[in-house]
Amino acid sequence: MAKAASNTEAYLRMYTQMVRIRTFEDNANQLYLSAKMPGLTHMYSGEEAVAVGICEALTDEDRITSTHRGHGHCVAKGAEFKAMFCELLGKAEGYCRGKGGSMHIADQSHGNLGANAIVGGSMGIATGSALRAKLQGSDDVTVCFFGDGATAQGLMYEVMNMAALWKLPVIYACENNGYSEYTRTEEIAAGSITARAEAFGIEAHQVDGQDVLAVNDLTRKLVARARKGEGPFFIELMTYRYHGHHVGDINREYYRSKAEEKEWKDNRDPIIRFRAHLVSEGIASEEELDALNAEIEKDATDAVAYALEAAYPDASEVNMHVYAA
Amino acid sequence: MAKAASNTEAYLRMYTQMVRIRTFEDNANQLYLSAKMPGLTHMYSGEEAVAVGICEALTDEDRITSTHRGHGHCVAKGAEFKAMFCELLGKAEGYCRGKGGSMHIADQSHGNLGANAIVGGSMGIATGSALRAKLQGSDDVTVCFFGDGATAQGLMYEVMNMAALWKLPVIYACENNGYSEYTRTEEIAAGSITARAEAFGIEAHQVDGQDVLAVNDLTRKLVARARKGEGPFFIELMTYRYHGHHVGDINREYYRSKAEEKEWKDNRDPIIRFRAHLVSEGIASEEELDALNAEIEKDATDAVAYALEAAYPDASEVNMHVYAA
Amino acid sequence: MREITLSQAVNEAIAEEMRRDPTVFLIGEDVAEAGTPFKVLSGLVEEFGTDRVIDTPISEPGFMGMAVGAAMTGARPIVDLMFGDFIFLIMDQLCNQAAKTHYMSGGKLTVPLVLRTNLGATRRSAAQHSQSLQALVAHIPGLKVAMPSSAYEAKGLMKTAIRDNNPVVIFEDKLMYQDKAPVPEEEYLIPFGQAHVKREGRDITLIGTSSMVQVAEKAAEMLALEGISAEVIDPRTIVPLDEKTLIESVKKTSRALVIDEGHRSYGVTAEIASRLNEKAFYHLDAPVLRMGAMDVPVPFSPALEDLTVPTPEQVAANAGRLCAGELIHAA
Amino acid sequence: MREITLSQAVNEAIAEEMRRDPTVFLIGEDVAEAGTPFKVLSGLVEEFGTDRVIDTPISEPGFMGMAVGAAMTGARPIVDLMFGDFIFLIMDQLCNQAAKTHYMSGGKLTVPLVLRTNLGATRRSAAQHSQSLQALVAHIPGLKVAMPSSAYEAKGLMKTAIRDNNPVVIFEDKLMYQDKAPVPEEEYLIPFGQAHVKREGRDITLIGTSSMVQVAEKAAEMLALEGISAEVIDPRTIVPLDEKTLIESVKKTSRALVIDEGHRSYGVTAEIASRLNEKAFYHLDAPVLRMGAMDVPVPFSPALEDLTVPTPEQVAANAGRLCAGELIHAA
Ligand SMILES: Cc1ncc(C[n+]2csc(CCOP(=O)(O)OP(=O)(O)O)c2C)c(N)n1
Ligand SMILES: Cc1ncc(C[n+]2csc(CCOP(=O)(O)OP(=O)(O)O)c2C)c(N)n1
Ligand SMILES: [Mg+2]
Ligand SMILES: [Mg+2]
Repeated sequence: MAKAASNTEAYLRMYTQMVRIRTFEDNANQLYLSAKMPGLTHMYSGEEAVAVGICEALTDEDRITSTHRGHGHCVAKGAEFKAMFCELLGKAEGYCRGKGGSMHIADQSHGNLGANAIVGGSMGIATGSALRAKLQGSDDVTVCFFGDGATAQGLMYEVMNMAALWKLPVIYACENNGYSEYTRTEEIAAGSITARAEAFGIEAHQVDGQDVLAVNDLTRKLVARARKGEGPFFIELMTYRYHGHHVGDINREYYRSKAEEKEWKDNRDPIIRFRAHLVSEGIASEEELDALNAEIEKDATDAVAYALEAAYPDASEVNMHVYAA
Repeated sequence: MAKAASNTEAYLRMYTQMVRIRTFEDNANQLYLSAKMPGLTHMYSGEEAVAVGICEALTDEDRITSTHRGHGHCVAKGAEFKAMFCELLGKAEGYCRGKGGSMHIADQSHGNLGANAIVGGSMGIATGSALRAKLQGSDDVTVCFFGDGATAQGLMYEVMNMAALWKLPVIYACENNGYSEYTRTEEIAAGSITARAEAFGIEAHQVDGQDVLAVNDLTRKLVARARKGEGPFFIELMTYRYHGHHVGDINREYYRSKAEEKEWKDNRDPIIRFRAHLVSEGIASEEELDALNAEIEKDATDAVAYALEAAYPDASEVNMHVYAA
Repeated sequence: MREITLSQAVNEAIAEEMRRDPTVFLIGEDVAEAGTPFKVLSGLVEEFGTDRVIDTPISEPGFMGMAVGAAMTGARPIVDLMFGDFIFLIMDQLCNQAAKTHYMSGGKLTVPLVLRTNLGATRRSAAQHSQSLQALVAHIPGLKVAMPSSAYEAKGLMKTAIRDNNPVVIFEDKLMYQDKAPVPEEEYLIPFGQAHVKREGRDITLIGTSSMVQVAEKAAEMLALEGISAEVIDPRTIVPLDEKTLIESVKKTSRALVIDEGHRSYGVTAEIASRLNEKAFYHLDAPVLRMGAMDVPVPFSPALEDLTVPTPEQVAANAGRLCAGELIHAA
Repeated sequence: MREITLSQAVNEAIAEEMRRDPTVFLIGEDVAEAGTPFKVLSGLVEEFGTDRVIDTPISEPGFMGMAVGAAMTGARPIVDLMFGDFIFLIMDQLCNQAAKTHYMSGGKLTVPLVLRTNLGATRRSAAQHSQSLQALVAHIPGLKVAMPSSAYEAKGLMKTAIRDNNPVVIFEDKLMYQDKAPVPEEEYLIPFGQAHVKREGRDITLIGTSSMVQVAEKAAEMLALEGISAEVIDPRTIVPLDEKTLIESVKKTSRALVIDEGHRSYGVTAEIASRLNEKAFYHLDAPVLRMGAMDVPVPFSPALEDLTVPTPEQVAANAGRLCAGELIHAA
């Protein structure tokens, strides 16, 4: 069971998805730097193994809730570049017709219930999706992504309590990237994050968030158990964001050193590590992977070009969708 | 140190205060039953050792925050019957000029920052009082009273986190009386309540809330340590409310049995237990204690009579105190 | 026609809709065996079981958020919020999440949920259990807001709310739970955005919401004795608001008094009065007056609390002065 | 006179008051070293230390509640709420606790605190980071609400707020942080409840709040070119509201247009318009019109977002039509 994904196809898909996220973010950042992006956006680069390791353990029926740093989750759950870039640029062909933007991107077709600009704001939504699954006897699982900073929101403890009491099929995935905005996690989180979940009787795990296989193995096991009614579960994924808090956070040495960033990028990069594994295990050659990368790069370039040319929503859409029919 | 209160005077004061609470509540209930009380009120009877054991470890400089079930805290922190009954009857001589009533009674002169009708609503206030103490270099301690039901409010985890991070002189006192309204604690609290505090790095204790000496001993130790900057602390006090959730909750066998109530009243009553201890230790005779009880009873009867005759606030007060000058 | 209480009406509406649609469920504190402190939901857990009548811990933001997630994924939750005052606790989930999801997703996600809660003072419950906070939610696009004024409206609006594909907030008057009114045995729904002319009149239009409809009706009776013919209108939903009916009435009577139990300033009456002023200005013989709860936290003392809410006497007095052409400013 | 930005003005006001009164402290997310994401508080931690400029976890209800407790026991906290939209998270602590404590305690406890936050759309921040929620807090008795329209007001109102013995909510326009205005070197305070006539005029009164004051001023310039003389008034605080100045102006001009960046329905403009209608009715030549943000969640797309907020052109057009005697209904 735990080995179900250890085959060439699954591994290559995980590699592909990680590279797709990195490539998406590089292009999004470029759009910002060239002043083509409305507003600000939060880069997921560095954290790819978390979203991919988890989402590859899910089906389209399974739901996720995402965060302000949500492009990675969106790609990992199956979204296409074109509709994503259109959304980031506020175009009508975006996943949300340009109305949501980066911080609210949702992709219902793949079970992504949406990014959220309220830190912790989706914890209730994810738990409620799991409650619905239980009530309706459906065996889908919901994963709630959130950051270390979001553990300071009281809502999390309220919904963990109910999830535990009612054995809901939800997995709380805490992406601990060491910072919330410009503050180190130690300064904002007392005690132990996993112990907090355990205190509610929730089985909690800590895992290396830069190791896509470790993340995926653990998640597949927990998802299978959650489907059988053994949930909820909690995972703390130790990871790192390469960029600033958002694309505009350039001079950040006052809160974290260049040396620290270099250490993570050089020695713990999830893509470099997994690529080395694929090559050393003979699953793919350097050339094959380069070709894959190039294909993804082209896909992104095309999508960006398409999105830049795409139309904005018509003015008449401004007061459409306030209420559902 | 832990023995500082183990003298006749302190013991008799604790006994007196417990009897005063019980007597206050009996009279308040009587006012309700005779239709002289506006609205509903929540009886503290059965939980006296909690409020008294804790408040006897505090000075007037120390602050408490109280709950909807707040008469016990109010009496224990030093309030007078007259102004309390006046408040419960909405009279101008009440602690809050009749504007607060039972659920908002406050007694600033003794450091009672007030009852609160929002379950968990005072957790921030208590923690903020402790923050103020720390910032101003004052050595007072704040005790936050709340019920087992209130542990479901996310606010608690938010403020415990900050209290732990900043080592604030606050003691969280969870009065676990087995029920929140008409629901048993097991049905609404997953895992362990003390473990939740511990997960934030907060030292937590569970204590028999029907044993006033145990409560007082523990609290005195923790208060002394909190004054030295070793806080925060968490105490779970196992206790029981004798009445319904509020005075109107009469037929309650659908959620708890008469046998269970009888068991607590007959075998675990904090006043009966402590009285037996006082007599067996030779601290007071039955006669002396009876005399004390009678005095308290008279005090209450007088206060009720006074309050019933007292004047309502003048109509002109209705829009006074909306804003402070 | 049989008469039932407002409490029974709500109970019936929910039971009928739960029978009709298996995706409807109830969630809140002490909703199951206890049937809420007001006993409005008594009996439902016996029929529908604890899977569909769910007792929660005291975690209002938590279960409100969960309702949003359940609604987004195919269920129709009815959230029971024990006191309207607790709406402050769930504003983020209600206003940042539920209200905006359909729009932010470009119309792809829907959040069909009902938040039922209450309003109303003079119950000696003091400042944190007596507020009438409808103005706050009415200000947030994406929410609909219903304010039933009797058992009849309570049933019909609740059924419509449950079938609506948007988040709907229903405020019941907690003082009215035991009040009876004729309610048909047959099924009926009351469409949103359709005001009800409770009483026809010529001289002045009294527009009341929820608890204030009764107050307006009593005032109209008093005014009739003085020879003043008052029209009484209940908007029934304040979002959407049936402007048309209100405006037509005011064009006919030339005078209006709007009454709502929320605080007067920055409250519901301001919006209604403003729309009447904007759209019936040239028909008005006098300024549109507003009455609401005093701008004070609700005091506990009975001697003070009763002063804070408009009474039929005060409404009649103000209406009388308006009709007499006195330029008055209702306090 | 020297010119400084609104951001610097707020910073100066807080620094001056922190020097003057050791019980004043700042609390919020990333207020210390980062000086907030908008950099408004830069430098304060260097002067006052981390004891008085306190970085919190992302726990808005928590630190808001703590500010209430600190205020009740002798401190004067300034709470920094990063985006006005997060006010939904702290409504309970703000409205059920801070606002009511003085009243509920019969005047014995006071809660002197300042909540500084912001408003304003068109920053491409989408529906949860763009709201202007002043109407909600203005409805709650016990709170005061200030809405500075320039660096000058931002400084003077902030200093008054810090010295006030009540909870005060200040909404800064986040689009205006870099806008400069003349600000005296000498100390000054701006009293609450005192509107400012920014521009005198005869034909129509334009009442704008915060961001909409500039919009009204620009509209007034456009109107001047058409020969219409517009008076522009900034109420500066909406609670307390300087009715007198507004009413006097309207009695003079006979026409008014009220503009606020909150959603139009059940918003701030409804209250102001209602009071003008009530108290200046017989002086009005036309209905008081209102303009606000559209009643839609703020869309992300620039193509849509810019449509949601009133512009000087729209204000001028509506004012022009009002003056021309056209019966219009501003959307
Ligand atoms: C309720 C709320 N408070 C504050 C913010 C501002 N904010 C946006 S992201 C962020 C930090 C979040 O940190 P974390 O949860 O660790 O996620 P990360 O950005 O590290 O992925 C903050 C404070 C917000 N969006 N919502
Ligand atoms: C926020 C909020 N939710 C619900 C209520 C209604 N309510 C009042 S007391 C109570 C139960 C509280 O239980 P607990 O904290 O255990 O205190 P106890 O009554 O047992 O002393 C509830 C649900 C409330 N007052 N405030
Ligand atoms: Mg983080
Ligand atoms: Mg309890």
